[in-house]
Amino acid sequence: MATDLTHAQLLTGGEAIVEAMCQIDPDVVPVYPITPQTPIIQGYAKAIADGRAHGEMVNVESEHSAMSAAIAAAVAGARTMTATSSQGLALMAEVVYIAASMRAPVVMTLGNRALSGPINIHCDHSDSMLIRDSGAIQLFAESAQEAYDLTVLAPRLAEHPDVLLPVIVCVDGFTLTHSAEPVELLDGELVRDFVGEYRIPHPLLDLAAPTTQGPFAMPDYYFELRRQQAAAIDGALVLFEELGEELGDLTGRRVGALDRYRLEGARRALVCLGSTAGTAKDVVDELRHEGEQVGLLRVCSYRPFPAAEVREALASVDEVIVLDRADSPGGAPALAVEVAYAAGPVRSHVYGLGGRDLHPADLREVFAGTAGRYVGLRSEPCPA
Amino acid sequence: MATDLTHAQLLTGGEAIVEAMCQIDPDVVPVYPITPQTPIIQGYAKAIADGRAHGEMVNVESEHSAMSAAIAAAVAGARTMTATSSQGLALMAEVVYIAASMRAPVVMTLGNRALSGPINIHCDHSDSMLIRDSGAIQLFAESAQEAYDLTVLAPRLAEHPDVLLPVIVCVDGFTLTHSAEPVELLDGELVRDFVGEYRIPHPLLDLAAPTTQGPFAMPDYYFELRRQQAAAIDGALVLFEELGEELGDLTGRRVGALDRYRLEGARRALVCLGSTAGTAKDVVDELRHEGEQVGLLRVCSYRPFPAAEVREALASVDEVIVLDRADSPGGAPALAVEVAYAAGPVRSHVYGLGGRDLHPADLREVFAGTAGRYVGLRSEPCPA
Amino acid sequence: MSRLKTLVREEHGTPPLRGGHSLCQGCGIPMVVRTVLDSIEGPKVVVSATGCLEVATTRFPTTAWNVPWLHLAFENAAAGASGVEAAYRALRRRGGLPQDDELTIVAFAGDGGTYDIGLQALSGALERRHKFVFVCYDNEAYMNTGIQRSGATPFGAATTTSPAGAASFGKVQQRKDLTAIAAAHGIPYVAQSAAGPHWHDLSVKAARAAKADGPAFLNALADCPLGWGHEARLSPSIVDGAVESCFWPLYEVVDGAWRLTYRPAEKQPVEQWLRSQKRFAHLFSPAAAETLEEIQRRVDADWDALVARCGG
Amino acid sequence: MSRLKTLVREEHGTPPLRGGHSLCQGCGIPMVVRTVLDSIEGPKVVVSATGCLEVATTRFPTTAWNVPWLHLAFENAAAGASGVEAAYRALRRRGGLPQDDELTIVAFAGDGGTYDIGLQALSGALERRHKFVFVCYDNEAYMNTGIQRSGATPFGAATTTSPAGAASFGKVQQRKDLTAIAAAHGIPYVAQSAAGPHWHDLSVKAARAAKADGPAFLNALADCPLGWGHEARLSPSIVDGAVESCFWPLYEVVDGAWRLTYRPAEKQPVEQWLRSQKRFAHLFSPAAAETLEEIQRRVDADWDALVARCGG
Amino acid sequence: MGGLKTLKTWPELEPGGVVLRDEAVQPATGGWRTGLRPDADLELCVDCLLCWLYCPDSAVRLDGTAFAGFDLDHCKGCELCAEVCPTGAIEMVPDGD
Amino acid sequence: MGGLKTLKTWPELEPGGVVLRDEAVQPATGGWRTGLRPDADLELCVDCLLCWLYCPDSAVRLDGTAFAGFDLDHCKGCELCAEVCPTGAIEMVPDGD
Amino acid sequence: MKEIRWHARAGQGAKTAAQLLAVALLREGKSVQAFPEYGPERRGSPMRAYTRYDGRPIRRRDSIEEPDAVVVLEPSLARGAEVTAGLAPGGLLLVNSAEPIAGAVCVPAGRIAPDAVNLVMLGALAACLGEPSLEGLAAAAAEVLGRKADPARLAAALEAGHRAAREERWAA
Amino acid sequence: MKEIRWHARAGQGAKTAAQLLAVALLREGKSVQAFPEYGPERRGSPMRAYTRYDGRPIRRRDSIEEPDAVVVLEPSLARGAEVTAGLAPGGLLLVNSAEPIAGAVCVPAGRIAPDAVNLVMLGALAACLGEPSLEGLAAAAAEVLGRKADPARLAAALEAGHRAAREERWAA
Ligand SMILES: Cc1ncc(C[n+]2csc(CCOP(=O)(O)OP(=O)(O)O)c2C)c(N)n1
Ligand SMILES: Cc1ncc(C[n+]2csc(CCOP(=O)(O)OP(=O)(O)O)c2C)c(N)n1
Ligand code: SF4
Ligand code: SF4
Ligand code: SF4
Ligand code: SF4
Ligand code: SF4
Ligand code: SF4
Ligand SMILES: [Mg+2]
Ligand SMILES: [Mg+2]
Repeated sequence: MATDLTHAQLLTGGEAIVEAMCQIDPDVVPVYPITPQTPIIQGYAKAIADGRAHGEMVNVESEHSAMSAAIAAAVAGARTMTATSSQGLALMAEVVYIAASMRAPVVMTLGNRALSGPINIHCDHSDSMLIRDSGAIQLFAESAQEAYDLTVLAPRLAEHPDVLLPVIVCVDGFTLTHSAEPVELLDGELVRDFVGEYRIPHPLLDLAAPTTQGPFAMPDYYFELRRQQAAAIDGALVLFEELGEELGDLTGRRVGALDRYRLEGARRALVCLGSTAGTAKDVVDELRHEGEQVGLLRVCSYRPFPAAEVREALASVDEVIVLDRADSPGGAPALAVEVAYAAGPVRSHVYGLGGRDLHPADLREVFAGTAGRYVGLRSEPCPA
Repeated sequence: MATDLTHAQLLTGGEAIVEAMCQIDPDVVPVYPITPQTPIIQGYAKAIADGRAHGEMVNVESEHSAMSAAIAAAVAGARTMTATSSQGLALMAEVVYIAASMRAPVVMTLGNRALSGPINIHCDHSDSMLIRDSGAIQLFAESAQEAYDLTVLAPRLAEHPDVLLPVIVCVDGFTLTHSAEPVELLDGELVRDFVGEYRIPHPLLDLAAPTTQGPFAMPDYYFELRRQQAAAIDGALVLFEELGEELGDLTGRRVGALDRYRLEGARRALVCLGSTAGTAKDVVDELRHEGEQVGLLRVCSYRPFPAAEVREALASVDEVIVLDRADSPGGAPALAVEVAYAAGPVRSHVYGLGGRDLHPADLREVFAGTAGRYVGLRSEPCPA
Repeated sequence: MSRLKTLVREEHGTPPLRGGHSLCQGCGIPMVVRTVLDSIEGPKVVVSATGCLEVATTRFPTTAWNVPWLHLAFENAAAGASGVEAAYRALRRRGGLPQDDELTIVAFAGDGGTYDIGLQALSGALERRHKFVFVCYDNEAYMNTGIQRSGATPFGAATTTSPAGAASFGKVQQRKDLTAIAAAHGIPYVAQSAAGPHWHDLSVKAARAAKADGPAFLNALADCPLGWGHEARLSPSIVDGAVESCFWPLYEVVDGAWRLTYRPAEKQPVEQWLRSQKRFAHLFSPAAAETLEEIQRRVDADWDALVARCGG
Repeated sequence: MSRLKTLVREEHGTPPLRGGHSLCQGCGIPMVVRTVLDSIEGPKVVVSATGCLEVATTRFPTTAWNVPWLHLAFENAAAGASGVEAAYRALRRRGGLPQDDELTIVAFAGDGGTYDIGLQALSGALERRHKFVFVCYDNEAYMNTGIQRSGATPFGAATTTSPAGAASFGKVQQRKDLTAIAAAHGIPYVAQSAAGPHWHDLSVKAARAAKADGPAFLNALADCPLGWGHEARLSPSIVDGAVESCFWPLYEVVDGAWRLTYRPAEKQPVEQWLRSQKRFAHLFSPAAAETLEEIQRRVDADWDALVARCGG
Repeated sequence: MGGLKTLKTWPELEPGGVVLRDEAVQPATGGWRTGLRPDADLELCVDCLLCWLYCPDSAVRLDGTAFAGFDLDHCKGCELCAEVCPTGAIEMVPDGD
Repeated sequence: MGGLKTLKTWPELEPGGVVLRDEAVQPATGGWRTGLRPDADLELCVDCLLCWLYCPDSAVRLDGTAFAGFDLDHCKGCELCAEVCPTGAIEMVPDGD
Repeated sequence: MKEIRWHARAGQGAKTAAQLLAVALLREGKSVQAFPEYGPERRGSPMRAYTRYDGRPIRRRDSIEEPDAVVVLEPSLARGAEVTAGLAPGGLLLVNSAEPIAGAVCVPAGRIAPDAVNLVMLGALAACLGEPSLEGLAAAAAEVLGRKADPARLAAALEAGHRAAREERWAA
Repeated sequence: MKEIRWHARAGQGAKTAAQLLAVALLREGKSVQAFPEYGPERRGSPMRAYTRYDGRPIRRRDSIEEPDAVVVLEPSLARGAEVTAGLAPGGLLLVNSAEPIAGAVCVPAGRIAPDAVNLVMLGALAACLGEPSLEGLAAAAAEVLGRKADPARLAAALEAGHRAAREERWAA
């Protein structure tokens, strides 16, 4: 942190996101409560009650309806935001795919939380991974500050005419949503200017030019429409970097697809998502200090996944170590396989499910190669 | 086909599965209709109406309830089967995870169909891929015959005390569910003996030993319970092979985790799931005949994924080519990354979305390296 | 002007749903759709649930819809309508849309998308009091997927998931009374109607629904020749049979007040109506005589209860 | 024997729900759960929806349940109960279970898991006529996640998603009348009751529900001191206030016949009841006077309609 | 599906598969008729428009509020119009004619 | 979470996390009391059992159908029993005593 | 390998005919597949079904785009470009039609047996292909439809078609 | 880096105290984090909150298991093993208690200001840690709670705690 934070506010990630929502001031916000997303929707409800926000908050009866109403509002012509977690995301999974395929630029906060069962309210990334094929953009925040920055950026990315896709800002449940940290907010006016007006090519409510939205497609066209969608998300990568720079000019901070931390000359590199990167940076510093050539690659843009950049970032590394905060029972973990595909042989670990913590000591073992496949689990034998 | 099929029956995959269901005669069958699963549930309903099956068919009001009722029945102590497709699977996704984590040995047919949007009723594997982290076992059939064989085998695998997981038999929609092929059925008595009695360690309806099923787990135990589940599905791999042999002794046919087709001395190998393998085998034969050293690895057990066996099967191959029948917009396709992780650098193609056909000519191009990333798509440029 | 002519005028040459779709010959759905939409003045936006109507009218890249039309999935027509309505309110408030000409949002779903998988989204939207008209075209089964039983399928009807056979007599449960369920939500307008010869009733109700100060629910019986098993050209008389036998009464509930909108001169025996449709054919075996009586008894009881509710 | 003593006897020393759970001090849910279960004779299996009751009684590896208990998720208690019931029927038929001692399957869900996200599964289970008792413990908000508004939250109540503030007066919609909605399903037994001083009414109804020939639905008001904003020890008087003001009438619907089971000697003004809870505190500002009147008007109208429905 | 190649490619499609009413071409469904088509005797017609109201395929043409024949490109030959015509003005006749 | 290491490992758990009632240990919640605990004057008690009925923590002990004191390991001190006792037999007293 | 495409309207029995052909060939030792094509169209709309058979095991599961023979059950469909699409120049076009059609073998199945057009055309097809045997077809029909219909009548329809095609081919 | 753990009952203001400490330290140029711990327990149950601060940027986001100081707002919790778990031998244990407890610094916050136990203990903690300044704490309290409470009263509670702890430490 190069900047002086003395005058920053102490905000939880949830509170910081509420501030961003008030500044963006979306038209429609359909939501259904679930821990750890609740501070966000409650904060937003309070902001409306206090006259600080002016959207239509639609308190739906389930997350399936939350996303359905969000898609409808977005394609109707209204800027739309929502938020959820875990079971909520699972229940709306069907419609998240539909949001992406209908090119509805809905912005959603995901307070990452473990999927049931057993039921658990704490952080892991299994919810994000469930919808990794949905076509929605997923950006992982490392800090409350970044949660704010990404939320401010999200509408621009979502609504760009070449993108028109849902953008999900993934924020580690509790670790970020409920922890207070110093956060610098932009001036509200500045945010409004940055975000601009909501514009989509064919609003349903354009009564003068009737459209049919959500048609049935047979094998003669389905593939083409899916391909178009894939092109849109692939194109979002460059755009994200550009918007990151544009926003960076306002904030003095940088957000981007990858966060390369001390990878110069690194012989071993860790790859991970989200708030764990902060802890990992500390460990990298320590090990570097001890003379070990290690580094970290944090993936912020998990979808679209910057495969070429990952390959290049890891090109001169001897060993790539991927940390997944979600398991794929009977298969290999999601981030690990993605990186393997991008960069060659990797070692994989699973950690942190259901809110289990990851400690510096664990990470030392990971780097040393003495950790089991499941880091933080009791009595997991070391690899042979 | 070594056997003489003259006396086989001409059955669609759907009909063959109905025959298997009548022979297994499950206790409870909660279902909700969706194309292309409908022939299965209609056939089963007719079988009950005709007195050929005796289960409780529960015509629920949505797929979320279908899987919920199925889990409840299975943990209560009743053998339970169900079936779905596409949006149905998406709507029940939340509870498929819960089925696996509660170790409910539900057997389900999945008539593979593309996920919306756009809405489409034809085959691809996006529905299977949506739940690839759920912890449920997924076995892909190549033919109607194999759909029958796997359905007969499924309860044994699901209910094995070391497994206790849902088993999903994946059957390509229309291509297998609605196409008639020769199918040899086992004698009903034989199937009943093979399948045996339903037994689980702690049935909810054991009133003498009250249990609490589906508890809340904090970070102190969640990870352990997930790890246990991962061990169960990993262990299912060997068991599947063993059961495949046991069933093979009755049928004279073989089912197993991998189907290695002319891989001896192959320099290039294709990897895929499901009915496409049949077409690919024809092409392999043709190319071999033309002197090309090619082979095919069909993955039947997609979950658990036989990573070590895949690695070994592809060890001496120069080029591995993976065909995915589902796209991961903004990421790499699911089977490709899985194989990459298992076996080193691969080339990937996406084909067949929304029922688009794959022709021998396409496959020649794939082998030749002249196909685009999306095979079968109009005007997809060739790789540079 | 006669009501029918006002419908014609509302279309001004452009039917909201045009020909070229792939619904069956003689399908009863389009008449419901056009009668409802033509009876509502001003601009309209349609939201559809998955089902025959949706699948058969929007095969990409074609469309049979002349009005703005939205489909998301099977279970969420009411949620989609909620989103459109919220967007409309927000944009109007911000001055982003024309301020005259009140827009009407009409959702169409089959019985499956209303009684069963779409009920929760509907109930939530009614509770939140979004201003929209939800129309269930009730053809008493999941037709799009091949005639499976739904919560609306009548007792005794054979469907592909409640087939008649040696060990069964068709559906074993009574149908859900969805109109009453909607009425229990305390919304300003609820009505039950039918297409065919009762188009006038349907038209009047659609107009009232659109003018209600909040959500309105219309349950319209729509004939499905394929699923019910009869010749397409007999549709009008078969829909009529449902009404004249009091199997499907026509009534409305305005701000909680129940009112019959049609009372058959003479109640027809339900057997007559059943006999006209193959889905009930198995009930005319001697073994099923009791089932037939049971059906008549239930129709009578329900009718009496309804009449009482409507003030006798 | 007095009814209370029969409850004691049904427990024979082992309460279905034991101490050691982590529900709030003075939470109103356990009394509903124990009164219902103790009033039903014979073996019972419980299915719970996600919510305070579930989360706070089953932290792995502990359990507060002495009866077999199942939880799947938030929205599917009724679907889970359907599955258990189907399994029970199938196994009994096959001789796989004892043939005496009819088992009762009881589902518990909060208002969120009943009025809102669990409504569809409930409605479907009622339509299919599974034999089970569904009990909604209605504390009028999503309490487990921190007091968000639900379909059951009364008009005007402040919750964290319908807060009171400069630009708002709490929830703007009326509550869904779920008991009436359940009754519209035409099931054999539906009742509305409350814990606290009306435990006797609840107990009698639970026993009747279990004996019904098909599905039964019980809607029991359960106090939440945290969410309603009052001292725990005042719960009995506050639940009583809801009943005595006719905000929460006690009645039952047996095979379609509506009957009041309690009629307050003198209807208390609802204001008194509202005043006892922080969630309504903002209504006692001068600016909200109209809202208060509106609430009283609505309570009166609903009560009159109910009395009429119950035959005056 | 040999004809597939002549259809539009993905960059040519509207985002999300939105169909613009003004550009969409409706398929002809006249080919669904199985030998019979409706034919009206204008002498008998009283412009009640019941045929218009009932036609599931919006295949009855109007001229203002007067009956103006059938759109045989879309008429599927269901016979409903003939059934409901109060004056018997509509008859089903062999399609070739 | 230093104490985590002493808890069971995954092979020791029942499949699916099923909790066997007969083996489960219930946590003590007596520590939730904030200074006051219920205390009964048996002289005044008429065994009406309303305290038993109302107690959210099943913390009223019975002997057959007679009141038999409190389970202070689980009583959270909510005061409901004292509130509903018709004879005033129950009083909240400082917890230390 | 031989591939047949059937054109009809939904409900006219093309799916059944495609399957009966497959059963009869199966009993003669052939490897077979039979499948219809599905879309959002309903009762009354044109539809297609397919039969594929070979002396060697069939494993491919792609669709049929260049059939060896096309059979049209519904006369009104016979003149569309759809029916000849993909049909090789020398390929067989067999139509239910009382009138002759250029390039097609026409059998007046609607006149021969209005209730069993599909069987008549199936018999005719067998005659044109030279396989399967009439007896085999009759047995297949009895096996599949026997519970619903009189086997003798089924056989008669098949035979009538067989004969008509033989005569027509002679004539041509 | 310094790590503080707060013990209290839900509703006693530990979360607020943890945050106020963080705000005051932030204003003095420190890097800070403040977070509570969440579980299925409800009103009345024991809970914990945490504050972490450092002169250098804090990036780690793991939980705090070996705090440098433990503050107990609820006297009845003071004797449980939970409060000392992970506390290093020389670590600070600061308890709201009118009675002395071995090894602990005790401040009778409940007696000093029953409505503001958390602020009294926060003041006391600052005295023990030597940071942040009382003025800084008062400013933080005014910033965070100023709209709901009288800043002067907040400052008074903080100060009373500060003084009490200073006296107690002298005495010890
Ligand atoms: C979640 C989900 N489940 C199932 C389906 C399959 N499905 C599509 S339409 C339909 C039936 C529709 O029935 P109804 O609503 O009555 O409309 P109808 O077809 O009768 O017009 C079904 C079961 C689906 N599309 N989505
Ligand atoms: C699909 C889904 N959405 C949201 C949640 C989060 N959630 C769990 S319990 C609950 C509220 C429960 O409210 P209610 O049913 O009234 O029970 P109560 O908490 O009041 O006892 C919510 C919103 C969830 N678990 N699953
Ligand atoms: S199946 Fe029935 S409802 Fe569907 S299009 Fe055909 S006639 Fe209409
Ligand atoms: S929040 Fe309310 S309902 Fe939940 S445990 Fe506490 S008192 Fe009971
Ligand atoms: S026959 Fe049917 S489709 Fe044709 S015009 Fe008449 S009503 Fe319309
Ligand atoms: S129904 Fe007959 S009379 Fe009426 S407009 Fe049509 S053709 Fe003319
Ligand atoms: S104080 Fe509360 S918890 Fe304790 S015994 Fe009395 S009622 Fe039960
Ligand atoms: S409430 Fe009072 S009188 Fe009744 S049993 Fe309890 S202590 Fe005795
Ligand atoms: Mg229907
Ligand atoms: Mg509640």
